Amino acid sequence: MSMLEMTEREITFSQAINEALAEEMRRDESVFIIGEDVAEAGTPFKVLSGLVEEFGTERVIDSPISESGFTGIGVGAAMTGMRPVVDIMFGDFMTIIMDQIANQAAKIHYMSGGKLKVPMVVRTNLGASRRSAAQHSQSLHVWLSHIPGLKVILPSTPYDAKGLMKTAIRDDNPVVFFEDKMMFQDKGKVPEGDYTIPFGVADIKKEGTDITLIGTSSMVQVALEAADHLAQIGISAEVIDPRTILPLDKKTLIDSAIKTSRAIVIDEGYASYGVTAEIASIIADGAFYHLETPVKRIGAMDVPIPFSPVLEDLTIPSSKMVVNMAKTLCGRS
Amino acid sequence: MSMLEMTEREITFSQAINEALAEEMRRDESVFIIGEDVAEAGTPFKVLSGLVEEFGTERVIDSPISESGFTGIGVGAAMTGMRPVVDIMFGDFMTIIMDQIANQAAKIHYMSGGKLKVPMVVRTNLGASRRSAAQHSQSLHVWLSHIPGLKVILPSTPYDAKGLMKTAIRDDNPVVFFEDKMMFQDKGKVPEGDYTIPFGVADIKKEGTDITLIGTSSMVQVALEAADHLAQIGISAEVIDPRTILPLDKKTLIDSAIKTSRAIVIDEGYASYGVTAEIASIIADGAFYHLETPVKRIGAMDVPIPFSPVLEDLTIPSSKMVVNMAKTLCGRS
Amino acid sequence: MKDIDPKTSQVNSIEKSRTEHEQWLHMYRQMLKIRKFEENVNQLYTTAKMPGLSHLSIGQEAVAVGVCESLRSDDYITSTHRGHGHCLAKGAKTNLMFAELLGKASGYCSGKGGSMHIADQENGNLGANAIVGGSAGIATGAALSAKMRGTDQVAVCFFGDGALGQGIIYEVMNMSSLWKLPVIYVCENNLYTEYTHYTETTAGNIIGRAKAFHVHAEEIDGQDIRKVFSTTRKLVEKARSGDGPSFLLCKTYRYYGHHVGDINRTYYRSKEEENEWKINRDPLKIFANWMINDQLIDAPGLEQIESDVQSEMEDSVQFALDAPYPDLNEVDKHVYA
Amino acid sequence: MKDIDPKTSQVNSIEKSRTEHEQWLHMYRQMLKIRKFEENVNQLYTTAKMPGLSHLSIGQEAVAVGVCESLRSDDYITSTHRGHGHCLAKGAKTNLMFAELLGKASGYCSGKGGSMHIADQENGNLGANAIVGGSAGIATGAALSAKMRGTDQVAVCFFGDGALGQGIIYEVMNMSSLWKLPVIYVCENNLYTEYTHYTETTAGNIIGRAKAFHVHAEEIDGQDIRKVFSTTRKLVEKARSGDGPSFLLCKTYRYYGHHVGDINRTYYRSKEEENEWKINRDPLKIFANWMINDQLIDAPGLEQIESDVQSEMEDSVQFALDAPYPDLNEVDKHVYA
Ligand SMILES: Cc1ncc(C[n+]2csc(CCOP(=O)(O)OP(=O)(O)O)c2C)c(N)n1
Ligand SMILES: Cc1ncc(C[n+]2csc(CCOP(=O)(O)OP(=O)(O)O)c2C)c(N)n1
Ligand SMILES: [Mg+2]
Ligand SMILES: [Mg+2]
Repeated sequence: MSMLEMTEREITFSQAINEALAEEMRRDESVFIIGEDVAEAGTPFKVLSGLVEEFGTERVIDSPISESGFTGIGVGAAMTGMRPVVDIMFGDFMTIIMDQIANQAAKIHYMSGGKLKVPMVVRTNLGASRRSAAQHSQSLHVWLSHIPGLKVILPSTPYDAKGLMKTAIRDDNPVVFFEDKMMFQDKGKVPEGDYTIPFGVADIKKEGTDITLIGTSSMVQVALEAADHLAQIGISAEVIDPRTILPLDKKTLIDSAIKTSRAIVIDEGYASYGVTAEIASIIADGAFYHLETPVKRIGAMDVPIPFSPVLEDLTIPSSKMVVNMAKTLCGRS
Repeated sequence: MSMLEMTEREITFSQAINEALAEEMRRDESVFIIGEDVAEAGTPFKVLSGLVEEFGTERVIDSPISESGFTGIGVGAAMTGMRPVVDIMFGDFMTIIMDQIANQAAKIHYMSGGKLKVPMVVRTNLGASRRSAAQHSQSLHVWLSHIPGLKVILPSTPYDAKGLMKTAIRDDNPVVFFEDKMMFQDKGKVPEGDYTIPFGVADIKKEGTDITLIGTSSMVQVALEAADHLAQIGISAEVIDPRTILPLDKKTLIDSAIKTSRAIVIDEGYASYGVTAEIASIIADGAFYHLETPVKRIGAMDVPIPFSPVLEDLTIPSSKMVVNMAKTLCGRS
Repeated sequence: MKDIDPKTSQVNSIEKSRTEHEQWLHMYRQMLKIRKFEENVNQLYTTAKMPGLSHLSIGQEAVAVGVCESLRSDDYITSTHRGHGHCLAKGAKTNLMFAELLGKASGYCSGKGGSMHIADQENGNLGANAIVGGSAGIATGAALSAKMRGTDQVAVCFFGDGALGQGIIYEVMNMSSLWKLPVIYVCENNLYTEYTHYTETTAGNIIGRAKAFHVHAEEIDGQDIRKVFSTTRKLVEKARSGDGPSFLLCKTYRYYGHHVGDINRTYYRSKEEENEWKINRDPLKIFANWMINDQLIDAPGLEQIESDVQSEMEDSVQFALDAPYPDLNEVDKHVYA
Repeated sequence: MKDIDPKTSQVNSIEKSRTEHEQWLHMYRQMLKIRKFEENVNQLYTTAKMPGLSHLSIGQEAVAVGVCESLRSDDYITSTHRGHGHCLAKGAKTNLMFAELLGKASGYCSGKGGSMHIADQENGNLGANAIVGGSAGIATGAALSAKMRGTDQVAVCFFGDGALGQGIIYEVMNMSSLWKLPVIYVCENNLYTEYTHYTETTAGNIIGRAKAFHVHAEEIDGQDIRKVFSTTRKLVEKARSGDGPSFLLCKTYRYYGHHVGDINRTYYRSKEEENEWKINRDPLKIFANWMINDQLIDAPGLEQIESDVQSEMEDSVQFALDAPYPDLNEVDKHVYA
């Protein structure tokens, strides 16, 4: 994190991603972007604005609405010398590209005995609360995390977003990069120029001693808010962001739980069979002899995400839920 | 299980499925089958042999190789008065139908505020060890289990297969039914005629006191074999088969772990972010104050499944692995 | 509608009958309702009274109404993210539609679906869909179901030019052709897929794609309701009589942005182009002019319809604004049937 | 091959030159190698020496060889579950292929891929694929890559008639047409998709499907290697010169079952049909007869090739049988690059 101190510049999450892509595209001719409305429109969230002006329509390619087809094209291009960044407009459309990503991209290196490789990034998003209803609000990252051969990245700050995106593009494997739709306007300090963040290294966003809060993506913010509240009542929470869930930095998570003896895992995917299950069971195993209380999980409610705001809000993990659960675990309720 | 005592007839797992389908198709005109080579060929595993002869090509429909398309057709037919059984030749092709199953079938009832429903069964398979390599050997059932609105069924015996299939067909929701490819020739007692098995009710396949072994699908057999070995060295293992993992009978699992104070979860999906994570974390939480040792998980090795027999065998959970782990947990290694 | 002899598939032969006269007026009213409905939706959005976004079909009214008026109420449709017009044209009530768009309990889906998932089972609307091409299988399956159940229902699948990019469209056209299913694929080519002109994403010949699967295909002016209506009636007849699927390509235009928030559009299309369609190819104007020329209605008659529709919309909006949100315990109901 | 003037796209014009003569002989040898290779695969299966199943392409040799001989070794192909022929024709060695099929460490993929995933990067074979239609995107992406990198490489996507059911084929044809990518879609219509005749699963007109996307399309007799070779050369030329994709439909037949275990086939096709193809439309016979008639070779010459190939196969099989299995610690290598 020493870079952080070197800069005072604040930019948005969205700008951080844009900058990472621009710098990588300048550095390496083989990097290109393909997806729907990525060029002049710069995607619906405008994250890619300006890239087509610099790199042209040859390297920022507007595709038809053919996610399966152009993800496959990404795989083939990656196998033959290019480094595609495949843009999938909503994470909910993972459903459409699962074959190309899980049966093709993830397995080609292994199936070929190491001869072929697929250096490709799939850039997509997750997160609810935009009143976009059941097919545009899901966080399906656990599906990808289940597939050996893939890497799955969940940045939670502009700084991490830039560094992790650069690492993703330079990685020789298929990487799925999930950005939270609600974080695009979040601001943070981001150095100009080049830096990378290694995969598989969790970041302790806040140190603490009484309980470990593990959050992913925008749930890091939820965990930090909860930690603030908890601090006010004398509970010292440690907040950890795994940053990448495949590979997962198990050691940092377990060590923290051993230190604090309590843990809550918060992720915006559905609770059942979700990311929280893996992380909780790793901690429950690795810190078994040090835990005072069971490891608890908070995920999205197991319902198709409802449109109505009053209902949708109930389905998303909140800092209040985290605070209440932490208080219970710490015997304060 | 009283039915079991009423019959001496033994049939194969494959025949049990066939019989369930035939009986349901006789009972209810709205039940039909659609899939690749389901009619005259009776599928590559011959599970559906004879059905087209009885029910005709109008109700046992050979489709083009268009899994996404004909799963969608199943959804539409289910919404409008039919009860399709959609046959997906290999569970690995879940990749291709995820949108129709997870974004459409699973959500339609909820999104319509309960007005529309999708009474559809997706019949498919899981399991490795057929030397079929990375794209024909996966056990991807956890993906479906993560999606609210679906039900996910994993029968482990011919008896369960027949009863659960009948329940699946009569259920008003989309149900994904996974059969292990290696179990089709397994024999067991199966009553003639009608019976159903409720979803969400685990079956204690063997009682025991020292350790709980939870197995799914063909891993139940692995667990039972391990239990036999363990019995020989004086360790009494309880073997539980959840039979359906969505809904999941949490209480039976937790109660058993409370009783035995130790648990191992065995499932043939990939270990990471797999079914074992959910079940282990539920037990680690629910039985927290009763566990002597951490809950352990055994899944497929996190690698694309290799073709070479010497390698493939290493990736699949075996009774030997279970025995060794159980001995360690029971302080006997 | 039911009064019209179903064997008469040409508009000309039924023109000027009393029933027909009423039907034309009804169709005009329906088109106007769509327009006014969506103007109100836009208003609700800009005044921050509607949650989320929504996609307006203003400019495309003739397709929705021309197609749905060719159907019986027990025929099926599947719709898209741009689905208010289809829903309304298939018989839905505007008050319950507004309620759904505002996430209210009395909405068509109890507020759980919203604009992109509005469904109206009673009138055969199997639902809008937020996955481009996502309903192609559903419509085809409804047609298979109708055939298996031995009814003579027909299913219509609405989709945009963008959905031509989704492979599932071709998969299901192949099957509906093989099995002669009563389904009509209605492609509304409004020239854009979000912010990209369809010619940049669509190679070759659109109706040729359907024809290659031996799906009967026609291309028409989607701004002329008479053309849409007469062509669809013919295709519906064909489907109903067991003669298999068809593909209807309607050239049309959306006047507003891709969604209500898409205000600055000049980077992907010109004001001139927008004005050309609004001024010279407006489906309501074209229809009204024809009716006036043919003396089916006069100017005061049109004004009367306009004011009727206007007040229906005001009432409907008010109904929706006043309606309560769902009970919070609704949140985990209806996950399973 | 390299000696032949690439601008000469018609076989006739190059017939009878010395180089060409050698090439025909080479092509015959390649076809025979495929046949003998697969006869041995079948033998290895029936004697329980090969793990799993495998799909034989015997009967389809002219397509694999005719297409691959039109390519440079740095051109790409993607292949299918029935891919031994493509692999061999693109330049792979039979001993390393057998080793892969037996799961041995010296196989092309260190035994990790097996028959359905065999790949040979050095010769541009990006791999067989066990997902029907699964490589359509990969081939198209390789073509995009060639174009972006400014090479004049071409990519060929082999697939069966069954893959016409997969929507991704249409998605990528649309894109390759829009972007004029150097890719050739070679559809081997061997009349069956597993156990179902293609007419039961394929509506309309196959090459019409490609043409609708403005992809140049031709249909030929896949049993006549001269036809396959001359047509492919023309299409490769077209692709290489920047003139975009094509679709080549080859009518052919597999003599054996869908896979080696598919012995009783009469419920889906007749012995008469099989014999008709084997006797009257065998690609090796047709080729040999033509060469003999045109005095490119005589009977002893053919026998010589046969015995050469035979002994190569024996050596190769023996090599594979003798080869060691992978080290057990290979199992979790190569998950990540
Ligand atoms: C599978 C999928 N991909 C992308 C999107 C995002 N998206 C929503 S509408 C749209 C454009 C659709 O264009 P078209 O089909 O022409 O319909 P129109 O909006 O013009 O009515 C896109 C890309 C989506 N909803 N689903
Ligand atoms: C997506 C997918 N669906 C089904 C299968 C099972 N399967 C393997 S080969 C095959 C038939 C393929 O037919 P075709 O494409 O004509 O090739 P052929 O076997 O005739 O060479 C099927 C259905 C598969 N491998 N992938
Ligand atoms: Mg459009
Ligand atoms: Mg075939």
